[in-house]
Amino acid sequence: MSESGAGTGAASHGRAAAVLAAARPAAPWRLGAGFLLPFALVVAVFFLIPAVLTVILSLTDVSVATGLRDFRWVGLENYRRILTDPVAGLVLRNTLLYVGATLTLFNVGLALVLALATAFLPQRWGGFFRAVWLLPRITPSVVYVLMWKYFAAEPPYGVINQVLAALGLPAGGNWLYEHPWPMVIAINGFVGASMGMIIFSAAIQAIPREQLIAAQVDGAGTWALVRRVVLPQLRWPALFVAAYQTLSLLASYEYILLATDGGPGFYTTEVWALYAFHTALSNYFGNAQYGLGAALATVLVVIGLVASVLYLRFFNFRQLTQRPRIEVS
Amino acid sequence: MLGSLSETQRPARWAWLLLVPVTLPVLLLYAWLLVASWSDGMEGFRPLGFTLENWSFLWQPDPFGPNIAQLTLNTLLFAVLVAVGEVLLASTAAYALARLSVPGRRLWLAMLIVLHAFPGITLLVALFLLLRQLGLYDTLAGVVLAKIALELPFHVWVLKGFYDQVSWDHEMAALLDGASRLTTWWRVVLPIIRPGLMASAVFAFLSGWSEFLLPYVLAPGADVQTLPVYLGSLLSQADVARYGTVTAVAVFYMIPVMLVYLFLQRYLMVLYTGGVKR
Amino acid sequence: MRIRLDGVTKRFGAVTAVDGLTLELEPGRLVALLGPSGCGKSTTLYMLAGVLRPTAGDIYFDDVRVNDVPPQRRNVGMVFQSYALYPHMTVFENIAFPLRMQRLPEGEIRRRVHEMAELVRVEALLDRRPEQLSGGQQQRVALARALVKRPALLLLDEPLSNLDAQLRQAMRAEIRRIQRELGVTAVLVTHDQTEAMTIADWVVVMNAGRCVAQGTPYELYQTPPNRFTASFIGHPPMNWLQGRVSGTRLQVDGLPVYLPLPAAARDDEVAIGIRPHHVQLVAPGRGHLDGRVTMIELLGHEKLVTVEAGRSVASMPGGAGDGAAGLRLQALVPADAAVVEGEAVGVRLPVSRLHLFRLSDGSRVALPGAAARRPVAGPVAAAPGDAVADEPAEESAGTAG
Amino acid sequence: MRIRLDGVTKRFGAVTAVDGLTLELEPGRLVALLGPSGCGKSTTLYMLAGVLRPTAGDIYFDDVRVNDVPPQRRNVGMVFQSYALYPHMTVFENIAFPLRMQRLPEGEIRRRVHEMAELVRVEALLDRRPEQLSGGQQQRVALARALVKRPALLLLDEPLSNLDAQLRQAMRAEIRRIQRELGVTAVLVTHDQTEAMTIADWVVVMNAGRCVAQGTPYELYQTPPNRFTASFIGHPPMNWLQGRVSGTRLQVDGLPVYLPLPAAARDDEVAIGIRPHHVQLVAPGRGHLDGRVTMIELLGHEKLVTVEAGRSVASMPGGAGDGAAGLRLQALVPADAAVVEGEAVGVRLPVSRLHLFRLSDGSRVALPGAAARRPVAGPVAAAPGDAVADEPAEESAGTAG
Amino acid sequence: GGQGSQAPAGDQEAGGAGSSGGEQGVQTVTLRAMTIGKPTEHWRFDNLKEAVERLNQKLEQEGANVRVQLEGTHEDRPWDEYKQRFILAAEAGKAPDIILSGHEDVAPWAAAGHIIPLDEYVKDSPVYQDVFPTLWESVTLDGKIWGIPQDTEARPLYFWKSHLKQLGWTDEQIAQLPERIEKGEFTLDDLLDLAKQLQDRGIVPEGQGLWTRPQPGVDFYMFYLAYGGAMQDPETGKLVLDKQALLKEYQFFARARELGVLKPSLLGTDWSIWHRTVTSKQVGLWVGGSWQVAEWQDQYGLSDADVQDLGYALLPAGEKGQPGVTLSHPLVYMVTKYSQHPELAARLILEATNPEFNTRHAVESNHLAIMKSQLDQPAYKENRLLGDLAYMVEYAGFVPLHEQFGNYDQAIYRGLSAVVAGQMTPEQAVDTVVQQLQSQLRDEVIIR
Ligand SMILES: Nc1ncnc2c1ncn2[C@@H]1O[C@H](COP(=O)(O)OP(=O)(O)OP(=O)(O)O)[C@@H](O)[C@H]1O
Ligand SMILES: Nc1ncnc2c1ncn2[C@@H]1O[C@H](COP(=O)(O)OP(=O)(O)OP(=O)(O)O)[C@@H](O)[C@H]1O
Ligand SMILES: [Mg+2]
Ligand SMILES: [Mg+2]
Repeated sequence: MSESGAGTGAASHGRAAAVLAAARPAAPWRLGAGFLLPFALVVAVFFLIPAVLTVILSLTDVSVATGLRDFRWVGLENYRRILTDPVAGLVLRNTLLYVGATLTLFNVGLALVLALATAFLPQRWGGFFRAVWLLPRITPSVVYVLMWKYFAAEPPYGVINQVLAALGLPAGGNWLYEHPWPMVIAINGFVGASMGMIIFSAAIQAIPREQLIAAQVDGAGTWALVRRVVLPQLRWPALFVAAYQTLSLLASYEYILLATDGGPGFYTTEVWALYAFHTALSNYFGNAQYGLGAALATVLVVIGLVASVLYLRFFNFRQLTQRPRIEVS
Repeated sequence: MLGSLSETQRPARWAWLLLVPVTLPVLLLYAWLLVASWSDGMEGFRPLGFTLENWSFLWQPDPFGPNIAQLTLNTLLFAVLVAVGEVLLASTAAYALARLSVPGRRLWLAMLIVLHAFPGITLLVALFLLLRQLGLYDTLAGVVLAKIALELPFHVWVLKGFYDQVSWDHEMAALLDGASRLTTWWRVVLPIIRPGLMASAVFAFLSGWSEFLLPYVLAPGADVQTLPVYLGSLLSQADVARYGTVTAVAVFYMIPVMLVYLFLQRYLMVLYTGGVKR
Repeated sequence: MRIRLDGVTKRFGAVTAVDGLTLELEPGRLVALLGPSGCGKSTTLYMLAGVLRPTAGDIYFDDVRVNDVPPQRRNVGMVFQSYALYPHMTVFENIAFPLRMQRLPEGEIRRRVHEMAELVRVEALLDRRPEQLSGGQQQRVALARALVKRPALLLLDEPLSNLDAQLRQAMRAEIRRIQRELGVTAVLVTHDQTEAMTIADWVVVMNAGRCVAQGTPYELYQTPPNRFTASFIGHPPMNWLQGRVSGTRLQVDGLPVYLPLPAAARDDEVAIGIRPHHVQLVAPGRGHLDGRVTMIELLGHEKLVTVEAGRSVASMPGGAGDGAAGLRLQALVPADAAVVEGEAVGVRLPVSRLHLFRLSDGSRVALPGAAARRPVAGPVAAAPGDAVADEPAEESAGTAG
Repeated sequence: MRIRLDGVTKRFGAVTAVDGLTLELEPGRLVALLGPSGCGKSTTLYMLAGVLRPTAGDIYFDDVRVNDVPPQRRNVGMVFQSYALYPHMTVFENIAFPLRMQRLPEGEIRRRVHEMAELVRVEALLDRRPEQLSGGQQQRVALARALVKRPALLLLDEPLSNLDAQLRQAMRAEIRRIQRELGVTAVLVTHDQTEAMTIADWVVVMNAGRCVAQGTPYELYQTPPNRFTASFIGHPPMNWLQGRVSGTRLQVDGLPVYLPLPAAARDDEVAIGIRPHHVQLVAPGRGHLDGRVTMIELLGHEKLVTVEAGRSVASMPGGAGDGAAGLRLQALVPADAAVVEGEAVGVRLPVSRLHLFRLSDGSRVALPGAAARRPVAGPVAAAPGDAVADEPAEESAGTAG
Repeated sequence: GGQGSQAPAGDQEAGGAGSSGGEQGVQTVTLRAMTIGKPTEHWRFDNLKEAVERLNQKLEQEGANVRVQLEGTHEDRPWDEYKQRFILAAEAGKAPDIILSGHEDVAPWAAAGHIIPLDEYVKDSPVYQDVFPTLWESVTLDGKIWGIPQDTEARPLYFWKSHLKQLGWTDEQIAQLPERIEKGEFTLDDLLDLAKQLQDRGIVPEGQGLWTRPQPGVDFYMFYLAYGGAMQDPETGKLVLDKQALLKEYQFFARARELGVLKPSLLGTDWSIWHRTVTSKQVGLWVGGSWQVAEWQDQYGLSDADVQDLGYALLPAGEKGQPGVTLSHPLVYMVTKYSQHPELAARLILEATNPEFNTRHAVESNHLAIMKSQLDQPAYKENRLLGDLAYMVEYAGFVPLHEQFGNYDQAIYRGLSAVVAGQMTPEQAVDTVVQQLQSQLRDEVIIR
């Protein structure tokens, strides 16, 4: 190919042709592969394989007592145990309540409100509020829950009751005991809101200014601007935050463990992940049953899977992942 | 930013009215924490007495406890490694998934979500089996890689969203200007999505900063015992916890993170626009 | 709506984009804002839209001061230079947006969007998203969006810059028609003078943030009030010479002759402008100066001939050395005129077509009778050439000195 | 570089943006791509740039097939319709970027950037970021960025659309100069025909993704090979009539007369085009048809007069009902011609200025002698009107029927 | 051996013990240990450390050509993480030689093969005779000894003497209460009465007459035991649930709640608030840990006078005539299978197990003696509390050594929470617990 180019063209043309010819049809996959490979490797090895392993382990009776060598295949025994467990239903209901309420009220709802409201403030104040909301996330969970416990505590320790009393309102007892669900949801929600807030804020920032101005000129007030121009462009972040947080919430138990430990009373705030922790993984007394834990986790994954598929449908995943527009490179 | 769209826009009073009440609880929580770290005990907001005792861990290291400075350094190292690793891998992968024609893009993205459904704690044993097999058990590298892997899906998704916002014309222009796709990514696309990178980095750093289970359990011998490990230990046997110290250590622990955030905040919210009609 | 700008200034940090602009726009008029790139046109529109707030000065809509009224309460329609379409909406939704903001019934919205889409010829694209449109298609959608709500004030920032001539003409007519029909005041920013001339009732010429001239298109074209306007308006742009006026005599630097003026003016140094289509090419030696054709550009049915007089002309007494050294003139002649590059030609400058501006401040030297409107007798289809034929009589060139 | 497109097709899903385009661009030429909005011009450029890959067909640079060569190896400079300036870089860095990619020494980069910035007159803006520039300033920076690296192929997608006439002319000349100097092949997309006509060596007219005509600007203007080209090129656009040819006779629908043709053509239904500046306005009753002036648009030194013949003309035998019902013609006359809206006028259609196209396929009906190049005698400055004066002799109108 | 060992580094790590050249011909063996506890419990590690010297002296005397050195950590961690870490290290072959943990871990760890039986090292040692036999029981599984007790504690019933005085009790009556409980003259029902009286007299607020710990823990089994419940079948080693005893336990709590001496929100109260309430004499009677007294003094300002005012006893039995009960949870040292020098490790532990060392640990951290000879230690005797509590070891029961005890515990605790919160009647709660145990443990539990 380069021969013909050099033969026919003038000297300079020949050179250009040679350059072009030397540029062998580029392998478009090369950069993609290079970019994906380290990532794929890390994820596959350190996440995918363990995930698959976990599913496999769920079919065994592996536990501390069996060690990681002497376990037996027990088929679906672990799943049978879950199915016959009289509290599984209750725990599942709790889980749905917990995930649903925390997600809608805080992780997506409040996050959006915060992102929007801070966007409407001067840069400096917006930053201030966002920083404040980031605090719960950077606070060690034990400390964070400790603060809540002090907030919820009965008089004279509890802050909420103290504030209520100062306002002349009737003070109650221990809020964690008397209103376990609102408290559990708030405790998780105040941490969860910051992620959505940051992501939504950045996404709002990315909308070209002129577009927003155009909307104002078109007659859009604040609300219309938000609803019709800003929110629709937050679809990807919203899908992402909703899906991701659903899964995070499904798998999370730490704050509940610390706050109510599933109580008060009979599994009142016990969620699936915490139940898994309690029945299979907590090592306080004796034997952690990894196999059963894996089975409980797998059930959680299945729930998460169903939720994800619904999300992807709902947000029109196909449309959100459009074809690249640069075709040669 | 939305507030200053049009210069004639009146300041958004509703935003204040909304933000102040919902933020108040958080402010109160942390005000309480601050006060508590300097007092003997608390009854509601009322300190029961001022004391420096809680902070004594700074100048009077617990002879049996770990060295705070060393822990802080370890934590920093771990968090930085994790943040750098995550942002690096995620920014490349997300670019490939968002902008390059790689086979199975959608599949990858969907898979990443599904993976996240596994609660971390249940993966511990499997992760252990793997690390042991790879000879990475009890190494800093092993823990960092494991941590990175567990969080990569998150960052890939976040960054993909940002890449999607970049105008194709910018990329095309750079290619035409003689930049390779790699250079284009590095010199043109990355700077444009800098807020996204920063957001990602903040999250990665924060999460690295507060991680303790992985290093503790998977690298028992390596020098990666971190501040949260210490903090956790203060509360381990909760019935004997020294809550005053806990609050003080917590405040101490959060200071650097706050600084990092405030530093990054400047970049976090500045997005480059203009230069293209869209 | 009557719009008044009173000493409006807009600064961005150290940059002054608009500088003490005072203007009054009559209701129902279509006003064109002309000016070089970066002179503050878009900034002015943004202030009218309420997006930018004047740093100083006031803006009145019908005598109401609107400095602080936000855009959404101004009932303004705007086409942005960058289109600013909503990327997440289809073309239909983009156009429908302003109507939805007015909470019109769905049927009404449909009807008006379709009507508008047809008008700007994007009816086949209603389901596409902006990213799937060509530049011109995007611009038309932006136009539709601005017009559909029948605003009280229409702001158009280069609304047609990406359209081909035909489409442009059609759109222009549509804009004009809609604007007339609705009786809205409209401000059009354009770099295209033809556009400005064709559809504007009033033209405002800006430079460096200030208004340097305003008037009807015809006035500004025929009797530009200052040198900037003269050089800015008219295409191809005027040729410029230097000279001096004394009484009724005009001495052009580099020309061996005096030109007689129809009326006396104050003695002064002047800049002399003449439009290319008033420059006549004649046989060498038969014009005011001789030169050589150095470039020919075809412009459809005419061509632009560049003649350099330069050194080929014998050095003249009284001629300023500079001007004489490289005199360069452009003439617009019919496309089929037989001129060839390199050919020697004579150039004639009809004195009635000359525009004189004082060198000191650029203001026009008013000469009664010069470049005034002349009735045309006989068959109406008098070609520009006719004027030339009429004029030699007026010119009695005398030898300079 | 010699560029060849061979049956290039580009589809976006269901939309075919470019449809079997075959072209050959000579090295060193500046080729203008003209066509209505959405006809595939930008898409063609993108394929030349290597950003889009043809769905079918091949692109050759100097006989090397480059379908798969990535943009960065093509040494192409491009001005994007959307500018695509790097928002995070200053103007300086934007312009310097291509040079940095070539790893030139810093001093050299500085020098060339400043040189280029001066050329496009943004030297004062080098430290600003794109968002702080006006539209035209952005466009100039984009131009500088494309030119600075002295590419082998220059692609310009409406590079001047946001500039005022003067600047535009200057830029145009610069582009031309640089392009000539470097000997690069250049492809210019523009909607501005004057631009295309002025600087292009070769014009390609596209419609709906296909090339419908190509040639030198003069050829395309003078003898458009098909109806689409005829109607697209020339500004203001041609007037269109319908009629039929039989031998040497042309019957125009709606006209009571036959027009004699200089040579015989195959009998056929034809579309008849005539450019507005060839339409002559005469006293009522003295032309081929009578009408009334319905609109006058001022275009600088000329004005565009719209005449509607419509029903005021007596119904004619042989005239197609439609054409007769609302005949509408535009004439370009000097700005100072005394025409008033509402006035009755006569219209004359010089037969040598008519363009005939077969209705069936739009192809030109070639008539030796019609609209050919004519030498101009006497003073060079012959006005278009001259032609009219020459012609009445050629026209012997007979009563139709 | 020559100058320096030729053992490859991998071996050192894998074995958890390395050696380095010492004097000519003498090898130094590095043993590693993992211990857990609060800072006050540092002797768990430091006793081992100091025992190194003793051991080395003996080794020298014996003319052995090895010497020992110790590495390791004493950590203050949540138990589950600590154990998780050990287990994984063990699975990776990187376990230390010595691990300290709760005695209940003997069961799973022995089953998994992480630890080795110590009979051959222990049985001949004088230590074997000295340690209370019940404690050996707590580490005996399948007839083998798997660990060496490190400490133990009592979980007494606390009360304020001054409170009782306010009720009109004489000093003598107060002083006799522990004994009456020990002998079974004072039952749980009496306890309820007493709590009620304290409340009714306004000595303590409503709902604070009788408290237990606010979080899960072994304390609650004392009530079960008090009603004659059993937790393990001595023959099969299976877990046992005595429905009757459980019902009685639950009914007791239901009564307490109904009487208003135990507030329904008790379970879940934050520890620090619990401590503060307890130490401010706002609670009448409560079950706590012996080790807590030190902390009350240290953290919650409990004065010496208050300590004097503090009374403690066994938990009363459910029925008259039965002895009082208490539970303890001994911590034990175990030697891992991965130790290359199990004998040295075992000897080191035994060295560390001496009256002097254990006493200083007991005194500093308020734990009870594990050896008879400790009771004669001056330091031990001086400590009134420990002295007073010492007798309890003999009454102490232990939680069973069973792999599934965690689940067993969870079900029972949840049942109790349901009762305390008033969500279920005792009967319902017992039914639920039974169902759950059957589902979770199947034939690993015997329901009686
Ligand atoms: N990504 C896309 N998806 C679908 N259709 C597209 C896409 N890009 C362009 N098109 C369509 O392809 C056709 C050609 O587009 P192109 O941008 O090449 O037009 P153009 O000739 O440059 O027009 P203009 O002068 O208005 O810029 C248009 O009809 C456009 O709507
Ligand atoms: N945000 C800004 N910061 C600094 N300077 C700015 C900013 N916006 C505009 N300018 C400057 O103000 C001047 C006026 O800008 P404007 O956009 O009004 O020009 P324009 O007349 O619309 O030009 P064009 O025809 O090129 O679009 C320009 O010199 C521009 O560089
Ligand atoms: Mg502008
Ligand atoms: Mg285009």
